[in-house]
Amino acid sequence: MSHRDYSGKIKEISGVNPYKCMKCGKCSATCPSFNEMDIKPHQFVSYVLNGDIEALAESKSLWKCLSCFACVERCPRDVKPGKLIDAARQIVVRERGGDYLSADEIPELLDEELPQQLLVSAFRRYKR
Amino acid sequence: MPLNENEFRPKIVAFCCNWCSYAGADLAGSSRLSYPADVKIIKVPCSCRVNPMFILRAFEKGADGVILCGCHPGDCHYSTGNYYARRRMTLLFSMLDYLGIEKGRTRVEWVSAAEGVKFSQTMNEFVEKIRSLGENVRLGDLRCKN
Amino acid sequence: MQRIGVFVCHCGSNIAATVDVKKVVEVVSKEPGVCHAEDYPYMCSEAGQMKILEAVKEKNLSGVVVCSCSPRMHEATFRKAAERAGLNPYMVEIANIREHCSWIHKDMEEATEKAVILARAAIAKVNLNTPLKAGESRVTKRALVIGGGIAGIQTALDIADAGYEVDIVEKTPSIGGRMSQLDKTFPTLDCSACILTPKMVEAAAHEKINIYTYSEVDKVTGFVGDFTVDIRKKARSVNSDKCTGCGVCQEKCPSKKSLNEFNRGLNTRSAIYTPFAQAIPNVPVIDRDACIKFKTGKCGVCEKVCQAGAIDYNQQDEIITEKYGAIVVATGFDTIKLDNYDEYAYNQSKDVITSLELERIMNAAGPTKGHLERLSDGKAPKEMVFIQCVGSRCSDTRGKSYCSKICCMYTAKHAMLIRDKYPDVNVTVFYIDVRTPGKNFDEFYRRAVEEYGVNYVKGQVGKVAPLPNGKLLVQGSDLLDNKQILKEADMVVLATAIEPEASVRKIATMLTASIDTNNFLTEAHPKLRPVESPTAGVFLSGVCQGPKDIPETVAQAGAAAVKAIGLLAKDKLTTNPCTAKPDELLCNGCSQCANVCPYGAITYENKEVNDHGIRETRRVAQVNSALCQGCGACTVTCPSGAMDLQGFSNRQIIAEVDAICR
Amino acid sequence: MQELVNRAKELLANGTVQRVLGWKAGDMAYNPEPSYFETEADLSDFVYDAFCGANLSKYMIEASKKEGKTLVFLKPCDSYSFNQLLKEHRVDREKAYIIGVGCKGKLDIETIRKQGVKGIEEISGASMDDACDTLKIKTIYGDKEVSYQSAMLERCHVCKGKDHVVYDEVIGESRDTVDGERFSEVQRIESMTPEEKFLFFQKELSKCIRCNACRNVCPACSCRKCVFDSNKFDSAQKANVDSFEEKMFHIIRAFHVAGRCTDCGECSRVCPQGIPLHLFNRKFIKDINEFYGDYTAGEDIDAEAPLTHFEFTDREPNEERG
Repeated sequence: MSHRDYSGKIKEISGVNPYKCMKCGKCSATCPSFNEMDIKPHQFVSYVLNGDIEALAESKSLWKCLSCFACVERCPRDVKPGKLIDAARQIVVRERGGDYLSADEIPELLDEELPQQLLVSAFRRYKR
Repeated sequence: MPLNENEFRPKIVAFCCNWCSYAGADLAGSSRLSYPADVKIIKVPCSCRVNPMFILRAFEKGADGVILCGCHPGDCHYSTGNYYARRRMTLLFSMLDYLGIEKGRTRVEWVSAAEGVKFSQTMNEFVEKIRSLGENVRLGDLRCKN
Repeated sequence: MQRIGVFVCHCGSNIAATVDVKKVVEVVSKEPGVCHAEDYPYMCSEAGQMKILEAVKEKNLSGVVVCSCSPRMHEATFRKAAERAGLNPYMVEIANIREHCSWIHKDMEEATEKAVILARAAIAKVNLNTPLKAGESRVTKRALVIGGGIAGIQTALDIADAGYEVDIVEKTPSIGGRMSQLDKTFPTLDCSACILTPKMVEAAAHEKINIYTYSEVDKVTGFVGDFTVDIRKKARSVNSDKCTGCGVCQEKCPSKKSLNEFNRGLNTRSAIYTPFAQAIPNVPVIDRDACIKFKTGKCGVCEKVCQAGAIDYNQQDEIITEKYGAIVVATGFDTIKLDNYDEYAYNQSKDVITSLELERIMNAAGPTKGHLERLSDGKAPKEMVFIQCVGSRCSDTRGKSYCSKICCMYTAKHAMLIRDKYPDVNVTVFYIDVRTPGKNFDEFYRRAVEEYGVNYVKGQVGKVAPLPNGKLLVQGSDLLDNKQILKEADMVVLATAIEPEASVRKIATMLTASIDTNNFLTEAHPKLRPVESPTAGVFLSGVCQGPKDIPETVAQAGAAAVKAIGLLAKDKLTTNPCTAKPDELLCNGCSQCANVCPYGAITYENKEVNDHGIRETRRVAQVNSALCQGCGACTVTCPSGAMDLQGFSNRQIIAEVDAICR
Repeated sequence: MQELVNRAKELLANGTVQRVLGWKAGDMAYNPEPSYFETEADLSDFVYDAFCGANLSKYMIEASKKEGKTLVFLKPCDSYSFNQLLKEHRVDREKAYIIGVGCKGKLDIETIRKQGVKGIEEISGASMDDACDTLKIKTIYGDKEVSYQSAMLERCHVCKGKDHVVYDEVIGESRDTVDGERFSEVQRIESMTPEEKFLFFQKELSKCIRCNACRNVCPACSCRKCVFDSNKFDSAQKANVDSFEEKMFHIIRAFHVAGRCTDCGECSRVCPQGIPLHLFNRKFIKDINEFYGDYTAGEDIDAEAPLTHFEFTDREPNEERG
């Protein structure tokens, strides 16, 4: 996938139109993980718009976002940076996953102690 | 476009409101944005002036498609006319669909005075659609046919 | 059957290059009713118009069809020509064979065929045309201004100065409006009261102006030139003629716990009160919800202390009915409620205030006598934060999608005034964009930064949290530094979005004036008719139409006045003759048409009719042709076809349909 | 039934009303007809049983013009029609004394005939006092039995409810008769292909002989002069040529009563050709409910009618139906 495609994918997953952003910075103002982040919440939008998904995918921010959704709550323009970064995270996870878990592998993984629920949700998330 | 004897030339009536869509059609004209000559425009003061009787009458007399154009919702010169037209046409079109009349023979499009391009595009699309549907038989009155 | 003349225009080569005009003439001359057909290079020229005149006279024509450019171009020209020839101007129809034909088609055969069909449709229509006459209606030479703020005052003064009677209806006890609540005004920093009160006095003293305060519009009927309005004068409980405005009653009133609306509820007032010292009229009202006399029957202190004997507990609401030719809406604005913005802690801390509240705090007559202090503990602040765009420019459901327009400037004003008067106070302004278009506006804002050292930070505030030490923790962005700022502030001022005064909805409904989704009144045309409502005879002044500052408001107030004067100066109005007309014998009296009329033009009357010998009283629709604008919504609602539209009748449109589909 | 007659006599005697609008026995047991009763003696012909399907509310338009009050008997569904007429100022509430009558579902003689019962002479079990479970039918071919429920009019299977929306007093008991889905027929047609729909309606409407019975009985179709009889639209109709030309009449008729039709079903009941005309009206009712929120014409006279009202967010006409 090209970078442009990734941008489209992010928009699709998040359901967000990043063009609505008016660059007010309320997301960064409200973010509890701001200081931990290399790319700040308000910058997510321009990274997506510029198609620089690679940088976003390799950023610390991807994993520092707590998904507290304070930015989603407070964004006055419905841009919801939290959803953007979450979408980027999903893309990375899916990509990495590849055929992370196939149905054939499951019997081997079965463990008496393992909650069924966990396995099911892991399969849902990491299957191809 | 040369006239081809075998080509189906639909009859299409376009009702346009005086304030937006008729002006939009004028703009399409002055911008030389072409659309097929099959479309003939009737000027009405507002989309809400268009009675379902007019639309059925057109079909009865041999029209193959009828399109109603008005100001965008919220922009009506009379402030509310197109909202009433929208409800009336929604119900009428649903009824025609229910009677087995081909979808797409009737259409409503909101075209502002500034949307010459949209007017021309809409008419091109509509004529294309009617051509693909072919002649209107189901709503016609056989007395009006040769 | 009409005697119709058809005139086909070449429009130079605009039409003739694509449409075989000779062929059109040849074909249409055989149409039923056509007695004359000719073509001419330029029909709109004087010589072309003469062709119409000659043919009408020679062939005794009763109808004219001109195949030419769009009726939007020359319909009026050809109607006038017909009128000169002695025909009714509405006996002319245009077939648009330029914009709708020659300009969009290339093939001559095809374009000619279409031109013929368009001409046929116009001929079929003219065959059913009837002469129409524009009606006349009288104009009452009196204007009503709804709202007594600076917009209403200015409009009233301008109309009155032109020599017309004006009534101002103001719902609060005094005129003055929001401007009377302001301390200073940008960009000159004049004292608001100093420039407003002379205007208030002038309005009150003007012999042509009559002010109804503590009054509301109850009902509006009629139409442009002839509105009838019921004004409810709410019971003041004080006789205005007797009251001397001495103020003793207010001093002695034992009920002093009511929130002071004028000071935005930051302090309290007595139950009998005038909103502010310079109130006009300087006559108090009794707030009956707070008055002990009204609540318990005991008290009556004000009556005892009033030497003029002006207190009247038995006063009732009074309805005044008056006729007006024009109505100007100047209902103004309020700030939005901040209940949806928990992150700014407005409801949690007294030290988070709106800018309008700050105006009162800064004002010498305000709750703190003009001293800048925290409302929680009365301490002087050292660190102040201003937050811009609170509720403005929000596309979510919490706020308003528009820019409130005045906030950037008043915030610069506040910041500057504070830095000037209290140099030890640090002022930080969090902004998204600083918008200062306007004469001397940007200079003003730059002065705040350059001369007064106001700290402007590009970025929004995400959160304000009250701290145990009484301070407010402000967490905001500095986007230029890519930092998150944490600041302990003593006071936070919110540049709260403004919205139209809530009462405007009711007023718009009464006036059948249209309103947008934000409750701003809609203008007749956003560019070319910005101070008129689409409803004829209704004009817009001030923020009720859209956010604006004082100079813009005053300019618009003047413009609205001129439009109203232009109307009042006429003795009679001519009306559009293409109006709805009911056939009384077919009318069912069902009221469906009245329900869809946007102008309230349809009323019902019990009327004696003679239906082919049957005489009976029936409920039948009546159309006020002065009100009807001719949209035709009623005609489609009418199941029996009793309601028809002149100039666009059912039969005319059907004739056009038939001609096209033939 | 006797209770109704007694009460009518009382109201005539004490001058409350000047006449009674009810049903009188017809020439057969199954065809009572609407009638005025001016005197006590007239009332000997009065009848109210399961065949009194006729909706009397439309007669109140003319009755409202007469001197004095008219006592009218309205079934629960009829009261919706009356209310709708009241909303449209066609009837005068002051001129009406309304006795709401109970209803256990009305019967359809055609439905009985369709069950193979021919040569009917007498029917018992259809009186309001009966259990109304089984109809015992005397025919020239011998006695037959038919279940009451199977003989009901279509509209009673999908009844709006057995509460009167307007009345002065209510006499008699009602019974819930609903055992069908009101919109199932409409849905069945909606799910057809366009060709099937067209063939269905062409087949039905070709039967139309333009006798105007549907128009004349319809309480919503109460124009002084119908557009199809006037020259207002150049629409006065001539004789049939095309077998399907009546579609214009029926579409426009349905459109004119859209948002006003109370679904009383009289059109289908009186159609001599048995065309299911209610399917037009019910389609509009279903659409209105789906597009603009549930609306029952005649239920609340102050409610905004769907076609004289709008919302900014209304759906667009071209939108594909889901």
